[in-house]
Amino acid sequence: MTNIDTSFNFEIRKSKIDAQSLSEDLRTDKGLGGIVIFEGRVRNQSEGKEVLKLEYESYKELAESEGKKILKEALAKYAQVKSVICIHGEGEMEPGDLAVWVGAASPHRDEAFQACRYVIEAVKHRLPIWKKETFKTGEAHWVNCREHHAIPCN
Amino acid sequence: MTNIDTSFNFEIRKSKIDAQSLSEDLRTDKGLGGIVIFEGRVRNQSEGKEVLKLEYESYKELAESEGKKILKEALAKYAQVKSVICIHGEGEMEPGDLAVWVGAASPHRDEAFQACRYVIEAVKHRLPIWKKETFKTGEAHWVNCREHHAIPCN
Amino acid sequence: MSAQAPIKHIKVRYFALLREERGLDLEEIDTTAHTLEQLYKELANRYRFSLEANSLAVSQDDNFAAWGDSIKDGSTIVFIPPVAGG
Amino acid sequence: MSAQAPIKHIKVRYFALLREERGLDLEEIDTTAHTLEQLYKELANRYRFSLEANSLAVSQDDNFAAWGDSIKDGSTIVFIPPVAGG
Repeated sequence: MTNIDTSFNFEIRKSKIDAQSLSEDLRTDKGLGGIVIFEGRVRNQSEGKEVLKLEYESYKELAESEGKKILKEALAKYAQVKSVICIHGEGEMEPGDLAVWVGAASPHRDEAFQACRYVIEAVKHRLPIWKKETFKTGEAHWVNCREHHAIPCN
Repeated sequence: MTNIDTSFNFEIRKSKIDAQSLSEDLRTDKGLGGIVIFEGRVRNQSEGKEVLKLEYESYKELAESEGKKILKEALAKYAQVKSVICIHGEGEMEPGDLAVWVGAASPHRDEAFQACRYVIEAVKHRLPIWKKETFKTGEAHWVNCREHHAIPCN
Repeated sequence: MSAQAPIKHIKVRYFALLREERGLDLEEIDTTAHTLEQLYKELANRYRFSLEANSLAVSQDDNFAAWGDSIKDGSTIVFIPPVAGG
Repeated sequence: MSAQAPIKHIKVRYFALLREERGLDLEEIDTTAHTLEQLYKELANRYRFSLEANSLAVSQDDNFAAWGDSIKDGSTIVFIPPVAGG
């Protein structure tokens, strides 16, 4: 990024994700009036059962390089968008905890909406990140591990 | 709303809009894992000129009843969305200030994105709110007052 | 001599450009206009408003109204310039 | 006697379900497998992995790779179970 007021950051983070400080990072360029944020939080139920906790595991090296690639794709596809940030959590989480945060800022709202959506869809489908869900019954399983498709390879 | 954990609020607010406390209001129901937020901030330029300030004026009674109607429409159209909040600022603002905040929360992300977008589009097109833009040159004008169409009547 | 049109006592509130052109934000007036459209034409002519009726919306008693609606005695009427929220 | 396949010394990292099924997250092995697919089949057979190759992706040296890619001596290989980020 050549403009020092814009933001570009993808990170897998073990510590708690601070939504407020991230949204402040997005707001530094006062030419960017349209800001769209997606927060993915751990739900208290899944498949009709009560969730006790989730554990996120990542292949951090590849997740971070692929994550940065996704953000670059979003900037290229939505040229008005100048700032884009995505932080994905790792480790143990409880219902209500922030698992993933995506923010996009653009002079106008349309491209900010589209870029934010593009990033979260790609993050969910392409990053080597897994989650193990433990229900209040004690039962635990790796989400999607058997049902879903492989990552599309480049 | 029958569920005490969900949020429903539309307001025209003269005081500063606190994005953080609003997003906390959206997060009270831990079944709602997908949260989408739109922030509309005053840009430092418009029509190629540097903006000094904006002044928002509203016909508050009608804006608030119409705003609540828009939120109800969003909840009806996107049935998974359980919490929706929109606060629109009023009075004098500088570049960077938060003019409008929209948040929608749903168990899954798709409807949260759609509901958030639905609300901001309707807010921009239907609410009796006006803004007067003052450029650094001293020149001032009511935005759109001559160029745009009337509110569609019910 | 034709029957006299009934006189209605109403309030008109002004916002944004119309407020500036009128120079006030509220006035009480007596009018013989039957519809909201007739009232706007009467006032636009008197105060030289720059906005055409077809670029405005209108409300009566805090509800959106149609230009052909009758004016109710005692009501509050607002002519709504093109909006620019957000 | 046919020519001996060259032995390559590699690292394999395991994540999520494969890590649990293997019981460790990293091992160094010698293999004569030529492609990544051959290597997975060899390991899946040895450790009774429950996931079929066609439900996995694969990487070599922290880049996504194709199943038919040759194994490079000294590289690090990861078999990537279906993902569930967000």
